[in-house]
Amino acid sequence: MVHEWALAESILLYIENQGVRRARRVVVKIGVLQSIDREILEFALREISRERGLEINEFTILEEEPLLKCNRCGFQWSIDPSKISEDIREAIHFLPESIYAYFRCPNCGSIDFEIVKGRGLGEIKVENYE
Amino acid sequence: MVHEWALAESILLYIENQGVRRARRVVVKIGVLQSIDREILEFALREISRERGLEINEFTILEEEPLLKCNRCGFQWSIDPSKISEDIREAIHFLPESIYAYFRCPNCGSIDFEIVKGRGLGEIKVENYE
Amino acid sequence: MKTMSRDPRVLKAIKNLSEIQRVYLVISSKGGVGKTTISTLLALYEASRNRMTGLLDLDFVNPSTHVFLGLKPEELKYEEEKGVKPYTVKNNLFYFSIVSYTRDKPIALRGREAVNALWEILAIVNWGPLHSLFIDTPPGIGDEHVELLYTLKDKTKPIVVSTPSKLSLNSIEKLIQILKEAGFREIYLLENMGDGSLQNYAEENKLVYLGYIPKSSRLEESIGNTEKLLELDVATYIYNILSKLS
Amino acid sequence: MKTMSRDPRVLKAIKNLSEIQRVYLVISSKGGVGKTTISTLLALYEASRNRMTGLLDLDFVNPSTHVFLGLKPEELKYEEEKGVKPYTVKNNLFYFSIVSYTRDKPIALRGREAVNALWEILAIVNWGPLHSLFIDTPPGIGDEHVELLYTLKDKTKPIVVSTPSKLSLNSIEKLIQILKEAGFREIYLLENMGDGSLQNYAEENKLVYLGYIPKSSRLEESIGNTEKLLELDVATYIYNILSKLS
Ligand SMILES: Nc1ncnc2c1ncn2[C@@H]1O[C@H](COP(=O)(O)OP(=O)(O)O)[C@@H](O)[C@H]1O
Ligand SMILES: Nc1ncnc2c1ncn2[C@@H]1O[C@H](COP(=O)(O)OP(=O)(O)O)[C@@H](O)[C@H]1O
Ligand SMILES: [Mg+2]
Ligand SMILES: [Mg+2]
Ligand SMILES: [Mg+2]
Ligand SMILES: [Mg+2]
Ligand code: NI
Ligand code: NI
Ligand SMILES: [Zn+2]
Ligand SMILES: [Zn+2]
Repeated sequence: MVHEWALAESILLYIENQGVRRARRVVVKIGVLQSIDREILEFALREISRERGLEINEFTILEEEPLLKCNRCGFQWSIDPSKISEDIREAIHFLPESIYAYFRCPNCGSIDFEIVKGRGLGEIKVENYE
Repeated sequence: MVHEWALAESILLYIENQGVRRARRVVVKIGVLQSIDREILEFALREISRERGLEINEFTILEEEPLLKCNRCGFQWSIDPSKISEDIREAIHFLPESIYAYFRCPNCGSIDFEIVKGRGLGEIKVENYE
Repeated sequence: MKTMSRDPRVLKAIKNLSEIQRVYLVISSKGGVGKTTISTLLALYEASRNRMTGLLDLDFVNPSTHVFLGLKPEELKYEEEKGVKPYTVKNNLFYFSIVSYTRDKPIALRGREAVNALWEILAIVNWGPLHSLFIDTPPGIGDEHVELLYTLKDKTKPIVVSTPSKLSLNSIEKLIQILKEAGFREIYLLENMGDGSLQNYAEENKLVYLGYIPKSSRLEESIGNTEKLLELDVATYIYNILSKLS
Repeated sequence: MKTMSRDPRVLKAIKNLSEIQRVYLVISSKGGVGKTTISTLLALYEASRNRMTGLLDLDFVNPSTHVFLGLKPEELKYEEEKGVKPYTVKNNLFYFSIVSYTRDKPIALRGREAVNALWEILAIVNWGPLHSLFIDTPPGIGDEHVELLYTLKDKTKPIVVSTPSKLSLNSIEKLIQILKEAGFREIYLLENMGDGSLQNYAEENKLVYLGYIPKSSRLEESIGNTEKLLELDVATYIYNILSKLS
């Protein structure tokens, strides 16, 4: 499961695109649904930063619990990826929208629900040097 | 332009569906984009209330200015329906999504913008008797 | 004080549709299988049997039933009467399409906007007491379909259109599963541009087989002319299907 | 402190696509005109000319290029290497479809979710330095199209597919206007199931006419078998189109 590199590169391209080349800290929110390996992600962030000549002192990776909401009955729930079969977990790891193939609203059975938060790559904050 | 009746009936069916048969006041937010005739709407609300045996002392219709936002360049703007040609105003009156046929982002020309607010029938508040 | 959030127009939409005896959703996840052709022809032929019939075009990005009926966007006008009344195409045939408002100019709707348009239309159009309403839908299974299927489950019957081709079958198999999951018990299958070869498929999948319409050699030249459309080479197949529907 | 909001994956997607010499968006607002057939055949034939070629299926609700290629969802596996590598179908032909993850189970995606899936895929799939990538797209002009057209305007060339039928022309006219407005200067037109009758139409509308592919009597039976697909009766038409593309 090493596509953490692709996400790390997305993050850094994005930061660079905003004109940032040095920062005290970069805080990245990652949804738990995607079962991102935080260590690999952090390693990739460091490696790619070095390659691209970015100076970032610290990366902080915050995890966000998944929150799903049914558009039909309003029911809200979460999914714990560590409790689902490996096949499906891996599909969701690469493509969180795969949940629509495997899950239904636990309350009313509908396919019409949405991922409110905790999907994957979320907010990115850059704390610059003062 | 008397489809205000259809919207009035929507509002009242909705209120009834929530179990309300009597109320001190019903406050309805209406987006200006749809050029709803407030007098006709209020008249229709009273008439249909009577027909359906609903007791509502007062209707308050609040207008909401249209706010559009470009998904491409982020530009935000408003449309004043009183300043557009009658044909197009009428199309938007019946179907606010008609704007996608006639308008573009004034900043970047894109078709990819959204109606953030002020589209048409909005929030409905029921103030019950204490 | 009470603040509410579900869309009020939905209830009005359901009330409007409740006046209609039969509402058919002509649907297929695959594009180009004939949804528009079928919904227009079924409406046209049903009206010719002296039944009050409606045709509603909900394919906003690609509305084309008006092309079939030979109607120019600018000639489509709806009378207003506590909402709008559909356009009378001919005796017994009532019609609504957004091209009257958009003038058939290009629009690209995000799903959220399409859903908004959907409820506005279903809330404001007063069909009156029709015998049948045929609803043409866009291809795919997107925002509009999900809204329609879940909200109008008890008010509509789905007519799934498919050709006998592998790609079409692979596609509608998934749609049918979604329909079953959503709670539709009676799902019609209409085989278009076929020869009856989907009858078995229908039975195996517990669908009500409506019959088939062969490829018509006169269809293309008849588009835009309702007289010609009513005298198609495949007319008997269409009447046959209508008799199974009623 | 800086907080940002645009999607970071877009930049990575653009970087990935920048390694590819030509990226073609096979597109049509009308369903069933042959987008899937054309994108698969162009990719297959281009690869057979010894060019590194990619095929990407972005029709999430109705993915069907794998059916054409005869691939079962469960046999599609992507190697991981700082992202995922596309599946090697055969010499020079690289492939990605979400069916490997969804197992081709039914899904109904809201527009917002489809866009999310789109950027995830474009960001994580490392195509490497291909000569051409053909992208199959869903019918209509919805969330996915708007995203792709505006964001990848400088990276992709649209191949609009149309049959000569009135309904198809009425539909793509609007798509073409949207493409022009979005800033595409070179728009290809490919006539499918035709006989060359759209050449004039292309010239009048300032489109680059790529030629036509006649109706093939052997296509249906060849679906799922790449050897047979490479020996279609319409092969010379396909090669002809490829030579105009390069
Ligand atoms: N039974 C038929 N015989 C001949 N042509 C048909 C038949 N059904 C549909 N067509 C043609 O096939 C094409 C696609 O049909 P259409 O109704 O637009 O499909 P959809 O609405 O599902 O996209 C059109 O050109 C139409 O005229
Ligand atoms: N040139 C052709 N000759 C014969 N059949 C074709 C040809 N092009 C497409 N088809 C058939 O037409 C149908 C629709 O094609 P498809 O590629 O699925 O269209 P789309 O992706 O635009 O919906 C399929 O059954 C396909 O096999
Ligand atoms: Mg259609
Ligand atoms: Mg969609
Ligand atoms: Mg396709
Ligand atoms: Mg859509
Ligand atoms: Ni991984
Ligand atoms: Ni009015
Ligand atoms: Zn639910
Ligand atoms: Zn803009």
